[in-house]
Amino acid sequence: MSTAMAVAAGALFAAGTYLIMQRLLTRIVVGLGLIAHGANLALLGSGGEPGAAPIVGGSTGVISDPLPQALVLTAIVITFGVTAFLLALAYRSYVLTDSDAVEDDLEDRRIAELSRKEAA
Amino acid sequence: MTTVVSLLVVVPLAAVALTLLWRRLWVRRLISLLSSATSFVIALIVLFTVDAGGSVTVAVGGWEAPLGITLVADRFSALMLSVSAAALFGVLAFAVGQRDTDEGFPAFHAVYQALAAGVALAFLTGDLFTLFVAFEIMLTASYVLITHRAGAEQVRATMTYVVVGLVASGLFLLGIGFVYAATGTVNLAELSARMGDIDPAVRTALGWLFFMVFGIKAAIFPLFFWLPDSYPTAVTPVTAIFAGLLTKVGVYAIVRTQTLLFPLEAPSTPILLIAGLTMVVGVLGAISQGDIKRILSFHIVSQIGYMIMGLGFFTVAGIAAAIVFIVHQVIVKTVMFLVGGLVESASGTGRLKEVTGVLHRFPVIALLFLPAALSLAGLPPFSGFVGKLALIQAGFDAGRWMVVGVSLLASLLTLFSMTKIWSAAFWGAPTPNLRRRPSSVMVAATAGLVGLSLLIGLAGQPLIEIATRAASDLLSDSATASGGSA
Amino acid sequence: MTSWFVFIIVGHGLVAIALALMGLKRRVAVLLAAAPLGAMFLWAITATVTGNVLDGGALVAYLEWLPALGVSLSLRIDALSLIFLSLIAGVGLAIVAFSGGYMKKADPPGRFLALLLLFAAAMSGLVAVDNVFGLFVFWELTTVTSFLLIGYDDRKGSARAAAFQAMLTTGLGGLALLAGLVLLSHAAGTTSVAGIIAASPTGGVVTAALGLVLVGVFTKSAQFPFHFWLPGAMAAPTPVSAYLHSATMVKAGIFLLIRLAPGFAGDPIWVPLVVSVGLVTMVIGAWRALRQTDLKLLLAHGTVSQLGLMTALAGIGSPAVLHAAVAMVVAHALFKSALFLTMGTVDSAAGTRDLRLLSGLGRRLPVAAIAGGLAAASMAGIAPLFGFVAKEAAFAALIEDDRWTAMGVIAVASIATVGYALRFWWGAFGAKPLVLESTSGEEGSTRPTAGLVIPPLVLAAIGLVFGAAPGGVDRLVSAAAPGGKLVLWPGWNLALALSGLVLAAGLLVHVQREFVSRFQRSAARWAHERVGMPSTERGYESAVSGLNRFADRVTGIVQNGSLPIYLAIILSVTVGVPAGAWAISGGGWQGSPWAFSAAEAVLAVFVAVAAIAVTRSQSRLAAVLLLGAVGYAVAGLFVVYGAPDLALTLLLVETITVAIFAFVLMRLPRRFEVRKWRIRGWVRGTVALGVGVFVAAGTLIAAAQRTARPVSEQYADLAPGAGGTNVVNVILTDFRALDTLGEITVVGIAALGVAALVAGLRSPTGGRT
Amino acid sequence: MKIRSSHFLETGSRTIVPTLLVVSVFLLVVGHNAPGGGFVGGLLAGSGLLVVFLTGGGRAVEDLLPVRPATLIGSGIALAMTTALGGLAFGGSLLSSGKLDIDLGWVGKLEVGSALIFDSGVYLVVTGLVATVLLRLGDTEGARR
Repeated sequence: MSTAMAVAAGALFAAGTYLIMQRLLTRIVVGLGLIAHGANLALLGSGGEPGAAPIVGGSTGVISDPLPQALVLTAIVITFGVTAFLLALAYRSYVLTDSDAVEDDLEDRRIAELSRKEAA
Repeated sequence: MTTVVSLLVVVPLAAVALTLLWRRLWVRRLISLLSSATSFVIALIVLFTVDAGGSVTVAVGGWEAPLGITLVADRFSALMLSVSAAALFGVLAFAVGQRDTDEGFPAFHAVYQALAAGVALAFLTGDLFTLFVAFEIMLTASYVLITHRAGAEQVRATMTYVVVGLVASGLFLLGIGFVYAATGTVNLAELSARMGDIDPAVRTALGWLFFMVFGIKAAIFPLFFWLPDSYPTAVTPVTAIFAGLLTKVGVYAIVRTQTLLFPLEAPSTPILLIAGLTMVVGVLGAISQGDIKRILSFHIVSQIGYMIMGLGFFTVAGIAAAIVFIVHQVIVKTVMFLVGGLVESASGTGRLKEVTGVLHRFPVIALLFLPAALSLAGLPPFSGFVGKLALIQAGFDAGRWMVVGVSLLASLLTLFSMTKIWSAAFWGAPTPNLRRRPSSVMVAATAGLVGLSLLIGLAGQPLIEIATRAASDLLSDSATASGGSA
Repeated sequence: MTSWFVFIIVGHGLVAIALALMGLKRRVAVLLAAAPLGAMFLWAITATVTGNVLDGGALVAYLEWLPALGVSLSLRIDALSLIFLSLIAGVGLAIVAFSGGYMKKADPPGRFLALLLLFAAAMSGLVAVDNVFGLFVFWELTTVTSFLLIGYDDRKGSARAAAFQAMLTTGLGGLALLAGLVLLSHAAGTTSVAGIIAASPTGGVVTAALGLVLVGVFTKSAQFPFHFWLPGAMAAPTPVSAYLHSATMVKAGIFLLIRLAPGFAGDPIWVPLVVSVGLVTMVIGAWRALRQTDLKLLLAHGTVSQLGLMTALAGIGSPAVLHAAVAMVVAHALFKSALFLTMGTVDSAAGTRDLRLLSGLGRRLPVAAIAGGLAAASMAGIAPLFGFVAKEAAFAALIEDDRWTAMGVIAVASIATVGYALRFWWGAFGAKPLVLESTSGEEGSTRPTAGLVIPPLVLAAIGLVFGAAPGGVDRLVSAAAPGGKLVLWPGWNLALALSGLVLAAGLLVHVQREFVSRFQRSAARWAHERVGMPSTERGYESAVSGLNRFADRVTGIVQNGSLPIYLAIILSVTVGVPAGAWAISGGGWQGSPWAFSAAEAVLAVFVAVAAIAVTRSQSRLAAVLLLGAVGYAVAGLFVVYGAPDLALTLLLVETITVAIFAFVLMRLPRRFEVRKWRIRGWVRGTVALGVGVFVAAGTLIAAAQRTARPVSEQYADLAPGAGGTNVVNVILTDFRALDTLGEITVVGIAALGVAALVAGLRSPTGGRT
Repeated sequence: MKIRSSHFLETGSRTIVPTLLVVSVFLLVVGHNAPGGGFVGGLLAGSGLLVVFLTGGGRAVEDLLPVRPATLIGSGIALAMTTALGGLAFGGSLLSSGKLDIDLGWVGKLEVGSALIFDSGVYLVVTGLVATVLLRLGDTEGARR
């Protein structure tokens, strides 16, 4: 794993987590997309030093570790499906509430208010 | 036997495909019910075979580990498979009885069977990455189920659920990356052997990372907030199966990875601390709520603490107790939500202030609620008592009195909360909103699961024995792991 | 013999089920319910007569349940068990007979009688079982049945509240008991009750265990400071009060005390705690009983007081005193159930049980008056009733043991007992000049049915028989607790003198009731105003409301409902804990290469910069396009890492994702709404930075650990054999095809989800989709 | 939604779409030996659908698809399952691979590994996802199912 790769993965995670810690679902989806990229880079990098494409007889020299590649491929496609789902969710939210914001849980707010009143 | 074990994953997946290809609702129902019933029977066969003859390993595709993926049916996984199959079947029957669950949702059965497949795969897999895939199947199915017919409020709630779920998945993937980077394998058995070679500090950190990642799914303190906000919004069968199964899959993953990959020598104070806080904060949350499903959702959290406590002792007795407790919870939690659903479907509301006198109008619902509620509170002779007693004894054996005391306190508060529901909703003059008689299929499905819980309570000995054997398997696996040979 | 016992217990359950499910006629239901109780009564008599129980033996049977946890239902029925069994079955018969006449016509008796029978079964099990956990099981079953019975008139809020209170209080005790029993059995190395007593272990753990067990005992037997639930439980129908809350269930605690006393009375905590609690309870109960105007509450406080007496006696624990305690249990069960039932007769005849409104009922209800009179006399300790015999035995034993303090307190409290016994009879039946004679009850019935008057009369009469000829009972009592002798005429001695004194003083208390009640009122005022004496009832209430408030507080803070905060906590914990664990365990750091190639470095920097740029973008479209750019750059890194399949896949995925995004964005406002964050920016920034550092450092540290060769090295050699040369593809379709199968399931399900989410929505532009 | 017929796009799509579909199948078939496979193939086919959608709207996509997207997904999973079950049925273990040689006369011999069948399943499911998304999210006015 090279430092460059690690920093890229870290930056993706940092930006992703920064984006998801707020209310707009479209932004959250973008953030989750960044996190997924970050995880994929970390996983790919876990294979060690890069080499040639792992195709037998394709090229000479050391090939890259093919296992992380297969895992990443699986992860990419899963992320793709789930992202599509999330976008549909954002769309539904927008149609129903005119916003794609994730509001606070009403019941939780009620209890928090209650306890604040009791404390006062 | 390997074929039979494989069927546990194959049957529900085949049902996914078939229910999508057939358009008639009754055919879909039939396929779905058949699939779940078959899974239950197979799971029992596997359980008995494995308990008698030791674990069965399937090299999928004929590729031996660590090259290929293995499915491992040992006592722990077989037990979990059996009990979850029972819950899945019961809830499916309830859903079919409720009619409106699948009538307005063409893909319900496909998604439900996918959930079943994901759960089965999670229990069976001997491969860390396949565990990730299994979680994804299970979670994606759960995302779809929970958003079904979501109104504005539910969409909000589901967003919390989905986003937290995806964050957990991202972190899980990251953890797999770390593990592969450090060891060069994702096969659990191979990992167990290689874990001994890496720096203990890194190993500890990885252990905690996985504990927390699965802890999000298992809803431990302080990672559980998403659960009570999202579960209650779904339709009853969906909430019930989530409550019964999903968090327990998280606990399963915690127990499996902690024993196999990150074994401890002594009881873990941090884990017990988490357990205690989970129990107490969860049950306090339940006390503050006024809606049956929300109350029950907080109890899910609280009860997870008991399971984590059993793990935290890190003794055969402790882990065996945790396993017994998980089995009990899968059934009882499912039942509680189904009963809550019966109240809701009879009255149109689950708010304690808006419904009273269920006992007089629909005594059968009361009769189903009572044993389940008492079981949840750990009262004898119900299944919860067996689990609780096993945990308490294990705790005293391990010399961890403090957390045992906390667990007793939490179970008193659970009793408080259950009594509150009973005296508010079941007693009193019946409210006029108690109009709709629940269908007999719904009642029968609930009753079947209640019966299972009673059975665990009254004939718990075999369960405890299997759980004890399972626990000593888990700990001896970890012993070989620390010894460095697979 | 014991197998018959088991059959009868099971019979209780079966009959209960039948009663609950079949809508039987009142008479049939009563007869059916009486059957198992009668059988149990006969069994108890037979077992006493035929076995060696009277010689201190026991009937033993081994019944397994959960041997792995040391839980069994093994039976060990000795004389003490038989005494309790006879009481449970015998009083139970009277109660069932009474219930038939007492319960309102509109109320089908099935459910009520079923609950009574379940209770009787649980209680019988409790006294017969010889396993601490078995004992606990039955103990809790009595709690649950008691809860359901107290709340039987559940349409009344007061009944619900009282049931709740009783459940919570005894539930608390039950858990303490469980913990105590686990500790005791650990200390003794056995879960058999008899075995534990025989081993009678000592030490700090045992003392703690006993403390816990005693909490259970005190809650169950309504001892100070848990005594408040018992008067509350009077919300239950009268037969329940008579049966559970005076004759049997509340004595479960006393039973356990008498059981344990021979083994543990020597423990440092035992005598001081049990005796003082018992005496305090006795005094408080007596004091309150004297103040009541409701006959039922009078009896309830009287019960509290008497339970205190029995507790104190069991606490002293010497053989003679224990012997007296057992006799007291029998006497109390007989007279108190008779009193309750009499009170029930009065209540149903007059429509009230307020002694200020009752007058002259003695003439209208002569049989009830006789029954009540006998029972009250027994309670007051008047010869030749059994209450006198038992009390004499207690006085004599206390004097013999030099327990003068206890003796004094008991004597004073007994004066009050005499006072409230008289008050009860006078209140229920006496003619009061200033009160209109109670002529007719609510239903206008002039004469109560035989079912209402016979049962209390029988119970009271048995008290008379036992008192007149205590020899027979004494054989059983002495077998249960050898150490004394029950006699009607003890001869002239100090105990007798004391009894006489107590009676006289009690009579005075009754005659001077106006003065006493004035004194009590002013004392209460003084206690309330000057001392601010806390009341335990209020303690319970403030505990419950405090708990509710505390729960709201904690939940309000923890469960704040905000997704951003949840995520911030989840991320910090998930990342922070492992990082902290690594640091504490002294993890080290090794260097790693900056980059393997220039292309890699450039692309990595581009990815990082673009990622950060995404967070700054103010419009949705810009954010999405930047995300796409990041995706393409990542695909570039894939190429650098020798992963053409991945790169190809990612390129296509990114393209299609951007398109989908575009579809959705078309319908959303172009720019992000400005919303108030619940989290301050710097907190988000810090968490994000922390996560980023964790990921970057973690990947490097983990990679530095690698010593073993990856398992994947063989794939390249095996792939051609598996039919392909593209190793990644062979892995996906062959070596790890299961992952792929799972993955397409995910994709398929996600697609179904998209369809379900959009289906049935009215789109913002108007058309229905 | 649909981008109103830009002449360029429409004529372009008439040539591009068939090409994309052919290439996607090609990638699927060669995937075992060269970069490609079910995922890439499916995604490429999906891109083809995307182009169709952009030029012809949801209706055009529906006309192009022989079956509902759900059926596409169902049959994809079913196809992948057959290899899984095939392995079980022929005495091997779950998902064990096999080979089938088909003599196509003058065309030559086609070696159909079970892996190809499996990958075709993947192809169908991925295409199904893209189709669903296009029909549901992309075209809320035109989609009928």
